Order: sequence, then structure tokens, then C-alpha cells
Amino acid sequence: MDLKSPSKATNEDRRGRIITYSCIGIIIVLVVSILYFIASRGLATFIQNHVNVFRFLTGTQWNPSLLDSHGQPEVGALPMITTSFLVTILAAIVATPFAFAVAIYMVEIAPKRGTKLLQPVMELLVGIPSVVYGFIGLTVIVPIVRHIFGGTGVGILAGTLVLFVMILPTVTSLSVDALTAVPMYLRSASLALGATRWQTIRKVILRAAMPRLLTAIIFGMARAFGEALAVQMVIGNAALMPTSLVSPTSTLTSQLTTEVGNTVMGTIQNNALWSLALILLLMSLVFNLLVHFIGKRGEIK
Amino acid sequence: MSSQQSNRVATIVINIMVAFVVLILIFLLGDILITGLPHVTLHLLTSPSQSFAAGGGIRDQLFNSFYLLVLTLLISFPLSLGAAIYLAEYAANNWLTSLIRTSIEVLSSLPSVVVGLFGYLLFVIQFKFGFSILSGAIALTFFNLPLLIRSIEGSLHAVPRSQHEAGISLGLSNWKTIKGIILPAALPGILTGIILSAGRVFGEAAALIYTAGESAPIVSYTNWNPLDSNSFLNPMRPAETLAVHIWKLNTEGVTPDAVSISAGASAVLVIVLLIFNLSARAIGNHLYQKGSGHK
Amino acid sequence: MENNNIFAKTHLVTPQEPPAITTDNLQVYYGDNHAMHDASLSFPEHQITALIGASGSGKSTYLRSLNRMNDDLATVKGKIMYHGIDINASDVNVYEIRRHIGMVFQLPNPFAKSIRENLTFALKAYGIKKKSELDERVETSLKEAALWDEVKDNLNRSALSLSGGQAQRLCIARSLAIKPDVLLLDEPASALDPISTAKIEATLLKLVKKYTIIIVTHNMQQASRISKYTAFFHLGHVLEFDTTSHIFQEPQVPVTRDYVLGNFG
Amino acid sequence: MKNKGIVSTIVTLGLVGLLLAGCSSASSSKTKSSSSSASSATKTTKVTAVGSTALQPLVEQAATNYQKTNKNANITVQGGGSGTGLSQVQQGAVQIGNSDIFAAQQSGIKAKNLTDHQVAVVGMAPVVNKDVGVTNVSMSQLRDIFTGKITNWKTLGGKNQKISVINRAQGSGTRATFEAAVLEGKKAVTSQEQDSNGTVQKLVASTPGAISYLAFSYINPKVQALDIDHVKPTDANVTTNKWKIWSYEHMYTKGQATGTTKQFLDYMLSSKVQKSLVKNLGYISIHNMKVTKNAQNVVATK
Repeated sequence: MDLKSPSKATNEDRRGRIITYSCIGIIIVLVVSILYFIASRGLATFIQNHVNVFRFLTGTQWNPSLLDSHGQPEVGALPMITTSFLVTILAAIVATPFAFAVAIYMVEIAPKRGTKLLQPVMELLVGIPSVVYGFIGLTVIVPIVRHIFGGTGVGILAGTLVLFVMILPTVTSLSVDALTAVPMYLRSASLALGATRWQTIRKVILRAAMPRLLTAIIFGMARAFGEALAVQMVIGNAALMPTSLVSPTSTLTSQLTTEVGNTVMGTIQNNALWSLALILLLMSLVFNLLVHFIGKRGEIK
Repeated sequence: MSSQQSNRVATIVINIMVAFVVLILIFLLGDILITGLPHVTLHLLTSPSQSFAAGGGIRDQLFNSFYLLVLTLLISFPLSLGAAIYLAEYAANNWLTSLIRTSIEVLSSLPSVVVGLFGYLLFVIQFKFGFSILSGAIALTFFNLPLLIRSIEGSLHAVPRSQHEAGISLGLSNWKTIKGIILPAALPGILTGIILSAGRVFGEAAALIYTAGESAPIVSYTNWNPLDSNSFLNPMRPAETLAVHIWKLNTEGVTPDAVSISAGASAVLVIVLLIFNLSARAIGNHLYQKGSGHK
Repeated sequence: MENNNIFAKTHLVTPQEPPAITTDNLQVYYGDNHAMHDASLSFPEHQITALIGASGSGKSTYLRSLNRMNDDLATVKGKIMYHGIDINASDVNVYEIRRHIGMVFQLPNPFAKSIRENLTFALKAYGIKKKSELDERVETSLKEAALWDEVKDNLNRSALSLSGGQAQRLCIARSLAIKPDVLLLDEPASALDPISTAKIEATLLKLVKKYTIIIVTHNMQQASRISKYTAFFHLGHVLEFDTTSHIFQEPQVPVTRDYVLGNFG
Repeated sequence: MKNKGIVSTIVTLGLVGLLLAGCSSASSSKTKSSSSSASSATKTTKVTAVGSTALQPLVEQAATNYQKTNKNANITVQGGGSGTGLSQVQQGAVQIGNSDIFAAQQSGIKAKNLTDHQVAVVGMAPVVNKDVGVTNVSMSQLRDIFTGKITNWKTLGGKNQKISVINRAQGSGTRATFEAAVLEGKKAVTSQEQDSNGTVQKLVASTPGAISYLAFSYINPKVQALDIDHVKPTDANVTTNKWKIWSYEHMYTKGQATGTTKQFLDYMLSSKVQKSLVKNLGYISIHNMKVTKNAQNVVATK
């Protein structure tokens, strides 16, 4: 009986390992290359053009072609950073209750109708191009905002409303996953103790699903933070600190998208835009670490 | 307020919020379809686009979108499948694995324009692929990978561990077990994931402007030689997709009928997405029923 | 410490029949958790040996170590001798071992394939291509598992449509189709109704003429009905190993006596 | 066994795809080098023109027409913006860089290495929302609006309405042209920016009190174009420089144009293109110009 020499199965396994390891290897190379690329371009502003990082993050004047009083290019990214955070957080604040309501409806109240009708439509929304969202934002939301609040209508409010609709499907579908992952016996136990459906949802289900629900919100925020074309059409693209919810301003992505075609590789104008991209990348990293962290905390509990 | 009352109030509030969301959805889809459908004619679907004259169509853009999708899946599906199998079956539960996971996730939240520019500088310029479907497909792979890996890995995890044990207890290799037992069982979920990710690829514009380009040169649909530059199958030709075309019409369009073409194209896009969605569901259900033996 | 005193008193016999498998000082660790302490047992050929003990006593862990199913989950130290080879050594081809030492699990786990494919999948993977041979194996193993009469007209039906008892017998047939000589069963009847359990037990009693069977069970009546030898596991230690009649009628170790009398567990 | 080999098939397909990609990249680079060295070769030569989105429709249509009679030419036209076009042609990555501005005006570009081919002239006019009640401004008033000194249409005899300035993207050709002609080196007020004619057109049409500027071809009845110092924004006024806000559309090559690239550029300047296409797309033919402008914005009669 030969139990030691390699067999067909041993070879198969080696082949399997080689295939999957090389797949993950290729992906790692892709990821590393894009990260390296953005980092090297983005850091050039500080290394080659000697822009002070602190001044970059806190300056409010964005005119890369001009020099400021210190003889440095005017690349103050604070307006874009502020606006990006504001629209992201506001969009998340608006979208979360609706997403949770829809998720609760789909999982706890009317699972049949919810999954049959709402879910396909929600998934449909994910695929609609941002251009179409932006266009509807420009032709529908901006005039409404202008009508109610005056001004030009473009700005953080319009951006928030467009992003609200755009991240709604993401947050909803992840929340649905979070709720369905709550084991059935928790529901039965709570209802058996005489709790009403709402008490069960509020005290048992939402609490049990909380880490994953938070994850859903963060993924939604990550999507909002990185969205470009739709926001660009309704935010106004003025590199100004936002003074109100309806004043034209600019996000990191909209500034990047608007100006990048008009700059030449290697110039300060171009490098400064890549520094904005680097901030986007770092934020995306932060969002993912948050998800990771919350996931870990959820597991331990 | 008694618990019964608060229960009733909460249910009403939730119903109102859901109704509000449904209204938004109906408005969005209604707006796109009602303004768009009247413009969706056979002429629109079968004519090439025009640079400045009226009467253009979206024939080439529609085909390009599908071709780009196929090519993207051809590149990204095998990679994500391998990577998902690695993560689901081989990866140790340690910091390296979570580093890999995090970096893949970061890809999915990168702004498309950044990926587009990266693709432009690396594939279009550095590798000399030019503005081409191939460059576009590789750029889109960056978005597609995290989506696909996540959904495939989820489907693999959904297959009970006992199936894996049954396989290896028969003296089968891990790989054979994964390939022959786990994958077929996970297939409905995987297919659904692919089709849903296809929707996102279909609607992407910003990443393609700099990679697949924004012009649709006239190609011959009878030339089946993918190496010929006039062939519709040539992956090295520039190709404007439907979503990019909509973008262009809305920003720099000079054709007099830009508005109606854009509306029609948006409606076509939504209909295609709808078809993807419904077929994902149908295929998923069909395979699921076949697998579980309930006819 | 009193606990140590419990483990100090053991009673392990070595059966006179030639052994199919013996373990020598087998230790299992899940990380830092020492789940199995020096188990040294010898399983006689063509006999049924039952492993009994309370939940968490280590009997399943021990069983799964015998055909290296614990490879990815735990560290297993010590020797497992099979046909004169230490199959716990790192240079051994684990796939070959599992072909010789088959396993059936607690919950029926048929593949999401047809009944026929459940049986032929592994055979085809080994390179058996001839239809006549495959058909012959399907029929023999289903007959051995006493399932043939119930499914012979419907071999292309999905295995997921079988009842729990049928599915478990299919899993036994699946293990038999690859012609092992040792069969490990991990509480195979614990999820089944009494009639299905009886069928499985009858099947095992027939199979023992051709195979060496090691079965983990919670059910002491089951152990006494079918097994020739019994090992008693307690908190990661083997405390007693003897013929089944000795274990149940005159256990030598106090803990075993408490257990078989139903005083705990 | 339908599932057998699915994985390996897919993986092989993927690898073949990657290989194909590698091969075709090699072959395309080969074509490129052969096209630059042996332009007389009869086989298909590939010309890529990248850059200005404003110029794209014209060049694209011209390329389509050109290829109908010249089967061996394969001309690809892409957008990406003037900056992109100039930097790519400078690097030699493409044959033609389309630009709305002079190469010398773009930072990071060494203009002396590039050859300018001016193929058309584009006129631009300030446009306002129809309701502001103003149809004519003086050049200095226009300057004051865009530098933020005048903030209400009332000052100009219009409605009592706040002026909302919509500028074009920093670094864009349209903005450079406008600022050179109007602002006299003063800094524009920081305000909304839009990078495309289409969006500006929609915004100005719908935003009360809005002002921006558009290329002539994008001016439609939904917006009001302003006269400056009672000069109307017409093609005829541009050709004599009576209307000051105009610029060339440039097609740059690295060094002198050769081969198919040169033939195509000649075609762009032929009366066939200049008299029909250029006009149809709302540009002004370069042949009609009675004045010239250089990179320093100095205008001279021809």
C-alpha cells in the first residue's frame, strides 16, 4: 500500500494553489500599482513643488497658477475638504433613516412585497450612470432648491440631495443583509416574551444588527465621498469655503474632474490635483479601516 | 404612550418613509422612461451617431457597451474567482489577509475619475494600448474586482462547511472539492453577483472617458477578424459607450437633438439594466430550484 | 488536585484481534487549547468500536484525527499506525489516507447533485471512466447501504430531495463506493428518527464483515447493540477501553461507571 | 459533468486575454514606429488626435469624411482637454494635440518643439439669463462683473437682481481667451465653475441673474447673448477684431507634420472643410480672418 508518494490529488491541489495564489498576486500588483501611482503623484506637490502640507490642508485659496505671499503656489484645499465631508455626512444623515426604514420594511414588515418589488428597483438604481443622476439633479433638484432657498440653487444642499438618492440603494441593501443576519430565534424569543413588533425591532434586532448597520452607513459614505460626475453638475465648482447650504462650492472630486483635463502632467497645477486624489484615497482607506474596526468590535460582542 | 400605541405609530412612520422612497424611485424611473421612451425608435437603435447634425443614433455605443462589458468580465471574472477562492478557502485568518481585503475594498471606493486617469497614463500611454476597449476594460476591472470578489466570496461562504468536509473525506483534493462541489453549489449566487456588477460597468462613464475614449469610429459589423482595425471585434479600437455618450451629449453636445437622444439613450440604458436585473433573478431562481431538486 | 486523580486511573486493554489502526500518544491542540491528551488505542479489524463520552469529551476530535480531517483546524501530535505506516507523519499523502479511511458525518451532507453523481463524483476524480464499472459501484454501494431498493428507479433525482435517513445512508454509500477499509462514523444517527436509526444500525452490522468500523455515539444503547469494543472519553482523556460488555457491565474506572449508569452526561 | 473544467477554462481564457493584450500592445507599438519612420508605406497608418473637447466634433467629423476617400488612414479623435492634448503631443504619445489655447500659454509645455496648425477660429460671447433685462454692456462693466465689483444688474440698468457669475474651469481654453480679452490681467472673482459648454448653457438659462460666456455655437434662444460696447457678437465682427473675444483652434504636431498626419492637416485647411464643416459647426473659417493674433494676444491686420 503506497501512502506516501504524491498522487493526482496532490498535483491538483498544487495546481489549485498556483492558480488562486497567482490571481490574488495579480490583484495585489494592480492595487499596489494604483496606490503607488496616486501616492507618488500626490506627494509631488509637497516634495517637488515644496508646498507646505499644513498650508495645503488649511489654506482656503485655490489658484495653483498663482503664487501666494510666501512665494508658494496657492493650493489651499480646505474648501474642497470641508465640502466633501459636509455633503458626505449630510447625505448619510438623510439617507440612513430612510434606508433603515426600507430595510425594516423589507425584512420585518412585508418581506414578500419588499423583496419582490423594492429590491429589484433598488438594485436598478445602482446601475444608473451618475451622469443621469447629475442631469436630473441639474434640471429638477437645483431649480427646486433655488425656488425655496433662493440663490443659484447649486451647492451643498443640491449635492446632498443627489447623493442621498445615489447612496440609498447601497445603504439599504447592506442594511437588509444586516437585518437578515440576525438569527430568527432572537425574534421568536422577544415576541414570545410579549414584546410588540416595534419593541422587538428597536431593542433586539437593531441592537443585534448594529455593527453591520454602521458598516452599511460607512460604505454609503465611501460611495458619496468618491462620487464625481453627478456632484460636479450640482455643486457649483467654486473653490470657496461654503458659507451656506446653497452657496456654490466644490468637492475634492468635482475640483479634480473639472480641472484635470486642462493641466499638463508634472506641473504644479496637475500635481495639486493629484494631491486631492491622494486625500480621497486616504479617506477611502479610513472608511475601510472603520468598517474593519466596527466589524471586529461586533464579533467580540 | 403604551407599547401597543408606539408599535402602531412606528409602523405608520416606517410605512410613510417607505412610501416616500417608493415615490422617489417612481419619479426617477418615470422621469427617465417617460421622457426617454418616445425617443427610443428603431432608427435610434440602428443608426450611427452624428457629430453635429440631427438624426444620429446610438447603434455603435450600444454595441460598445456590451462588448466592453464582455471584455471586462473576461478579465475580471477569472481574477476575482481565483482571488475569492483564495480568500474563502486558503487564506489564513491573519493580518496579511485583512490587509489584502482592505486594499481590495479601497479599490471599490476610489473615485472613477482617478482610476480613469491612472488607466490613461498606464495603459493608454505607457503600454501603448491607445484609447481602446482593452484599456477601458482593464480600468473597469479595478471597479469590478471588489464587487465581484465580495459577492463570489459571499456565495462560497454560503455553501455549508459540511460540503467541503464531505469532499475531502472522500480523498478528493481541496481544489477538486472546491471546483467540483463548492463552486457548482455556489453558482446561482455567483451568477447573480456577476450580472449585478455588470449593471455598474454598464453605467460607468468617468473612468472610460480617458481610457476607452469618447469617439465611436465607424466599424464594420461583418468583419469578424478581431485583429483588423475595422472589425467591430477589435479590442484595440476606441469605443464610446452609451454612458459616455450620454455624458458627452449633456456637456459638449452640439447636435440639435442632443436632448432627445440623451433622453432616449438613458431610457435604453435603464431598460438594459432592468433586463440584467430580471435575468439575474430568473437565472438565480432557476439554478437554485434545479440544485435543490424542487421542480 | 482531584481532577488529576480522575485521569490517573485508567483501564485500557489491547484487543487480541489484529489491529486495523492504532494510535500512540495522540495529542490534539486547538491553538493553546489541549483538546486531547495522550490517547493510545488499538482498533481491531472487522469489528465495530464505539467511542462514547459526554459532549466535549474529545471523542469527535479524536475520530477526525484518524483520517487527518483535523489538518486545517488543529495540531495533532503522536503516532497513528496504519498498515505499518505512521499516517500522522507530514510526508504522508493525506488524500490517499482518506481514500482508505472513509468518514460519515453527524448531519447528512449529500452533494447538491443527483444520487448517481454523489456516488460517482469521487470515482471519476480518481480516473475511473468506464460506465459499466461506475454503474456497478453505484449499485453495490447503494445495496451495501440498504438504499438501492428505495432509489434504484430514480438515480438521477437530486440527492437533496431524499429524506434525512435516506440521505445519511446515501452518505454511507458514498463512502463505501470508494472501497475504503476503515469507516469512521461521527454520530451518524443522532439527527435521525428511531426507524432510520435502526436501519443504519442494521446496515453497519452487515458492513462490519468487510470493514473496520469506528463510531462515535451519544447513545449508549446504540453502542451496546452494535459494538464489540467501546472506548470511554472524558474531558479530553481516554479513561477506559475494553469490550463493550465489560464497559457496560463491570467498568473498572469510577467515572465510566457514573457515565454508563447515567449519573451524568 | 457540465461543471468539469469550468474553472480551468475560465482561467485559461483570462490568461489568453492577458496574453492577447500583451501581443496587441506589442503589435500596435510596432505599427506606430513604422508609421513614423516609413510614412510612404501603403499599409494603414494610425493617427491619433487628442485634446480640446470643443474642437473634437469638428475634427471627428472631418476625420470621418477624410477616411471615406483615404482608406489607408485610420484617424482617432479623442477629447480629454487642451492640457491633455498638448502634453501628449509633447511626449510623442499622439500625433496631434488639439488645443483651444496657444501652446506657449500652457504651463509645462515647451512651445518651440511644437508646430501650430490653426484650423478654425471660435468666437465667444458673454451670455446672461433672459430675465436680467440687460442686452448690452461696456467692456469695463463686463470686467467689473467678472472681478466682482458689480454685483447687481440694477447697476447696469437691469432688474434689481444679484448677479451670479458662472465661470469656466481654471486653465480651460475658453476661460483663458475670455480673461485675456476682458480682464486685462485682473483676477476673476472666485465663483461657480463649469467645465462644459452644455452645462453652462443649461445653468445660465435656468438661473436667475446668471452670467457666463459661451462659444458662438452653443448660444441658443434660451440664453441672451450680450453686445459689448454695442458691437454684436457675429462672425463678421470677429474677422475684423471688432468683436474682441475670440481664439484660434489649434492642432499641434511635434516638429513638422509628416505623412498621413500632414495630409490630414492639409485637408483640415482645405476649402472643402473650411467652407462647409467649419461653418456648420459654428466656427469661423481661418480663411475669412482679416486679422491675426499671437500668443501674447497682440492683434495685427493680415
